[in-house]
Amino acid sequence: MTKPLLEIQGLRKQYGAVEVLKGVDCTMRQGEVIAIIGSSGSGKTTMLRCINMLEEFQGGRILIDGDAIGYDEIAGARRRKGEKEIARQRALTGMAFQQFNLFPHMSAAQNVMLGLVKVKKMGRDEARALAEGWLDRVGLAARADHYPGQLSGGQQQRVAIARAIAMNPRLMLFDEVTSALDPELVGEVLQVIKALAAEGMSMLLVTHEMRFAYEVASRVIFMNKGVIGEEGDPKEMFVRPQTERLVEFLKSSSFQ
Amino acid sequence: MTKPLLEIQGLRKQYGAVEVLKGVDCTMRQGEVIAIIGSSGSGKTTMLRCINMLEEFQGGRILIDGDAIGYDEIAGARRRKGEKEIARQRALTGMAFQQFNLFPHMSAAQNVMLGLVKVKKMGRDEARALAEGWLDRVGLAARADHYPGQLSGGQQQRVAIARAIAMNPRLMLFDEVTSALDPELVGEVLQVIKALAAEGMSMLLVTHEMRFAYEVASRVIFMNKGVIGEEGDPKEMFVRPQTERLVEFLKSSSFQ
Amino acid sequence: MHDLLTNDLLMFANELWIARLALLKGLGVTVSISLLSILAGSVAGVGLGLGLVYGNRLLRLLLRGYTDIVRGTPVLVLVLASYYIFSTVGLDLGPFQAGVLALAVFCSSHVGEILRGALQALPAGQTEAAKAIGLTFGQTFASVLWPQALRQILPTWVNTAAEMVKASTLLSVIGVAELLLRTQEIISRNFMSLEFYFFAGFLYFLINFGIERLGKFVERKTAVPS
Amino acid sequence: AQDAGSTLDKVLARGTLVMGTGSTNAPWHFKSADDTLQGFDVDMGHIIAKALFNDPAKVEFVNQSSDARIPNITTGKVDITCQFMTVTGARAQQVAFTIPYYREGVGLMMKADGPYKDYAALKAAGSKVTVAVLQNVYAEDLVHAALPEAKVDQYDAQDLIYQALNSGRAEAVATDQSSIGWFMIQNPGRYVDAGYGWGPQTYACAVKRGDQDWLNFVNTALHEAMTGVEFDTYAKSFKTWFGKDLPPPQIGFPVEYK
Amino acid sequence: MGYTLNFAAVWRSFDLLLGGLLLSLQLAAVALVIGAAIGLVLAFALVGGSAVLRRPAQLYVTVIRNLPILVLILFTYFALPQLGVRLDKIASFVLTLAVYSGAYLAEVFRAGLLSVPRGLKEAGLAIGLTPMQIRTSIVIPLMVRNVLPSLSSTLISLFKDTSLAAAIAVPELTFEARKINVETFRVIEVWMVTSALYVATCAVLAALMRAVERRLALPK
Ligand SMILES: Nc1ncnc2c1ncn2[C@@H]1O[C@H](COP(=O)(O)OP(=O)(O)OP(=O)(O)O)[C@@H](O)[C@H]1O
Ligand SMILES: Nc1ncnc2c1ncn2[C@@H]1O[C@H](COP(=O)(O)OP(=O)(O)OP(=O)(O)O)[C@@H](O)[C@H]1O
Ligand SMILES: [Mg+2]
Ligand SMILES: [Mg+2]
Repeated sequence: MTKPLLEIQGLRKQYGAVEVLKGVDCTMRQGEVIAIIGSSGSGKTTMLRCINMLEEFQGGRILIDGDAIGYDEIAGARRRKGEKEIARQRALTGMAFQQFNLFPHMSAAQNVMLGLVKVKKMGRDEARALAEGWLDRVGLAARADHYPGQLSGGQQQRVAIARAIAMNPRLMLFDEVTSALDPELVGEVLQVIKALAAEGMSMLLVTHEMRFAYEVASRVIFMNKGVIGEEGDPKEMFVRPQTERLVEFLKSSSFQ
Repeated sequence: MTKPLLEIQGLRKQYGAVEVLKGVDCTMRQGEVIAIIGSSGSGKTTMLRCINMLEEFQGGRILIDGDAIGYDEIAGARRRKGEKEIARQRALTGMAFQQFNLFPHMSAAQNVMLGLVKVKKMGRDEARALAEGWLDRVGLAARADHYPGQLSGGQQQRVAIARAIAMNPRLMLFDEVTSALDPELVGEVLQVIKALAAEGMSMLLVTHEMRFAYEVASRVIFMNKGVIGEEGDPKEMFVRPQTERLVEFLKSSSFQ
Repeated sequence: MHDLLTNDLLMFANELWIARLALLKGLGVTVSISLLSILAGSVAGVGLGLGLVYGNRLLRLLLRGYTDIVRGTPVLVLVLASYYIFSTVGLDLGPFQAGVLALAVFCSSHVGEILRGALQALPAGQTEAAKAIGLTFGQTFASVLWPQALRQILPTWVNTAAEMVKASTLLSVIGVAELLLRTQEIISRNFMSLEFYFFAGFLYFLINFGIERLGKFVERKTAVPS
Repeated sequence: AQDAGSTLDKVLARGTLVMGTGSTNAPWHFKSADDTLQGFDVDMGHIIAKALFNDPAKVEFVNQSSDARIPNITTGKVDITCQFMTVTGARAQQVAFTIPYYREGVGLMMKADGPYKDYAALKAAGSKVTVAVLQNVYAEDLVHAALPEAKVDQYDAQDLIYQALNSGRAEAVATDQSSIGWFMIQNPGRYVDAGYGWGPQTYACAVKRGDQDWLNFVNTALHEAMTGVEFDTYAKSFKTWFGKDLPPPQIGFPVEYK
Repeated sequence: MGYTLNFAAVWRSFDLLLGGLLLSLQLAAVALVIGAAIGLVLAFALVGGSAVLRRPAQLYVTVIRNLPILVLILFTYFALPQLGVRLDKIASFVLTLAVYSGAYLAEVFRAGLLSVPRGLKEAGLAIGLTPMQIRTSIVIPLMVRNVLPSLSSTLISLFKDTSLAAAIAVPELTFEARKINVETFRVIEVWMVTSALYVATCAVLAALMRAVERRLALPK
């Protein structure tokens, strides 16, 4: 077996006194597409944000390609890595947010180029060409010079995905990327994600769209109160859930 | 036949050069519940706002209990009534808005009391008792002293309804009162409206919830491009729409 | 060296003691100028703000011109203008009255702008909801718009108040015996400029710091729970 | 002048004289430790009040900055201004000057322990010397008349030019000899006069133009203070503020017509 | 009441006033650029998490904003030399106005920083930008757009504060006006012309700021 792409070992995270992740273990291979489902507040977003070091975490380890994210362990003591090193590690993963978070003062192309120029130190022309290529891939070639304020929610989200993918991450993280969208715009975004999955991009996606998870994921993780409640093949899990919590959750969701 | 509660005759309204209402005629009896449906921009909100004189209108008449709203006609010339008189007439109708529009610096009870004290010149104690009664009716007895910022969207909307109803209006106007609410909060507000309908309150309600219109309305008006496209019994209309526009509209709506 | 320092301090303490009544009177005048001009300026400013938002075109244009001219003029110039220009038309204001008038005019233009901003920032839905339950415009303003605008303008209004205290120093130019002029009078007797200027600065700081604290307190008191 | 009446009649009817002066320049007009206005200008006010009402106390002082001296007369805020006002032709076109009551000259003052001991040393130092003066259009020329190469820094208050000297920003101050004299009396031993005076100028009170009655009255009052019945009052004041005894006016043929 | 306006004396010295205005503008430009840098650093300290930076920044803002600027001017000019720092008139006024405006601009910028959504900073982190890169590429450009309206009025009142440089004989507009007053005593006329110059300059400044605002407005 090859080295796993992502390894999470005993991940613990608390906000003040409240423990939100209570020891999460998970291993992911290159090319896998994992959907994370679970009720509100179960810790899905938090888990993604820890992988990207947008949140500090208090216990456990996260490894990407065997490389420990965020913290060094020296003689049993944890020390946060330097800002520069953390920035480099963040670029290993790409992240798409529920709220798009496009930079409103930059055109679509500039949004995509920013990381290429500042982090990858690419020349502006090269970066521009790459950005246009990616915008084309998400169906927005004609909108490269539009500003976020001039784009619909679905278009904005596709630019955000292009911005993340253009950095050539080892792993893409999607956090409910369609839930701020009007229903008629959801489809175009899911289409883009499906195409990426088909090309073998490794992805971790938090979603409330059960049908989408069912179709696109190679594995599903059900988060429940800060731990992984159940995981497995979607074809299996959605049809024959093993735990009572998952039965309940699937009942309340729109899948059935 | 008794005198109608509301009579609209040839109502015309334009914004600048754009005609938004192009001659609306409608008669409503005491105790009726009329649902207004129609696609976006068809003039539903505008019609409600004219009835409440939140908008000036350029042609036609609106009568409540035979009393002309907003304008006097003297020898063929229209003259806007005085502010005092218009304020009095506005109090004949109650209005609930999409965006609640609670006064953020007043508690729930104070929101309800304001009109009672200032318009109805009620004593504070009497007004407070009445307000608490109405808050109780919408299920918020325990929240009388909460401020809008401390209430959920559904709770705020129920306070807003209580505030309008407490004025004892002849007619209630509801403008998409649930469309700014999270799905799980919609039910509690519709519940309140249903109860009011059951008690015989006359109501005009603009809604996108077709199932709700179907269940609660005694009559449905389908607005189309500034005129009434079709009207009738919901049991009839939804099942056997007469015009092509309505067929199309119902197809795109979630009802079917 | 050390002795020299204590000696200087003793001399300053002595002069301060001699000057205590004059300073106290100056402080009193500064406080009364500030209070009067803030009060009058705020009342006028509220009217101005109302006119800027709800007035008809002509009134809005006039008030806009007034506001922009007043805000573009250094206060010193307003003070001098108020003192002299009225006497050329035969209205003889004393320096105190003329000074307070100038500061009040200055204050009104600021309060007017602040209030205009706050009123325009209120959602239109607030006015509509008030109209819908049958309130007249006056009632809507008094019960719905004003209380909300007031909370919003409070921090900026406190800043303006502190500005007025600082601007009151300019009345010394037309001979109002406020704190700065009193200080200068003392300095012209004992020539201890640094010491007395800084003492005056300290007093001004205390007044303004007090105003700032008071503002924070009122802000907390009137905060709406959320 | 019959219709409006002379200021003289108005003042007499009012029962007090309203005089404009400052409050921050010793020894001309400044506050005593017990906060009463005093100084040579102030005494001129008392002298005129005595002439008007036989009561030197019947004068009300209006505090005004130097800028305000002429406007306060032309706009009628004061009956008269006595505030070390230098007589010039330009000013005389706007207000009417009374007869003079003092002749001023400019002097130079330095720190006693400073690098320069007298006028000759200052002049020899050339452009190494910075001189602090009161703000004035003529200030630069005035200093250069005595010290042609010196640098000139202007300030808008008397205390500031002393401050400049003390803090080492200037090596000398150039200002009225009366002010230097007063300052040196107040701070014995710390400063020296360079021993050079120049730039004569005349101080007079000013009233509104076109009111001859009033001007005549004030002139008479001042004249009699300097040469006649009120001489003792004037001389006492002179001694207090300038430290010099005045010789009494010569008796006999009036000195004015010699 | 009998006072006739006569502007002849003012027009004779008009170029003096214009020279003063020019110096006022130069003083304001230099001081406000430095002040903006101070304000920016303070603003980041004020919104940042670390109390070690926040406390001193708060102290700075509170003390400076509550002192009359005249006192600060006198302090830099007269007291600093006694402590061994000797600046000439113009430099010490520019320094004072920079320090003073730093406190005001810090507050303006702080509000602007708070209005930049956190999600945008996180999006920057997520593509691997360092915190400093996020500040320069994302936070500051957005903050500047947010603060432009209030920045405009702050800059105008700071510009008017250059009139206080007259106290230490910096020959800016007010100083020149007072100089002409001493010469001609045409006080009313001089102040009328001077205030017209100030009002016009402020109007031009405001118009410039509005142009910048339009220029930087985001396409919708
Ligand atoms: N900044 C924070 N401070 C304190 N608690 C927080 C914070 N962010 C999240 N939490 C809490 O952590 C828990 C997990 O939150 P998280 O956002 O990971 O849930 P989620 O599974 O993504 O839910 P959802 O489906 O609603 O997005 C919740 O109880 C939430 O209230
Ligand atoms: N203040 C206004 N100025 C100009 N046009 C307006 C204004 N308000 C509404 N309109 C226009 O009037 C038309 C009718 O608007 P109205 O809000 O009544 O539609 P509606 O049927 O309520 O639609 P929706 O379902 O979207 O609420 C629309 O074309 C709208 O763009
Ligand atoms: Mg989440
Ligand atoms: Mg509508």
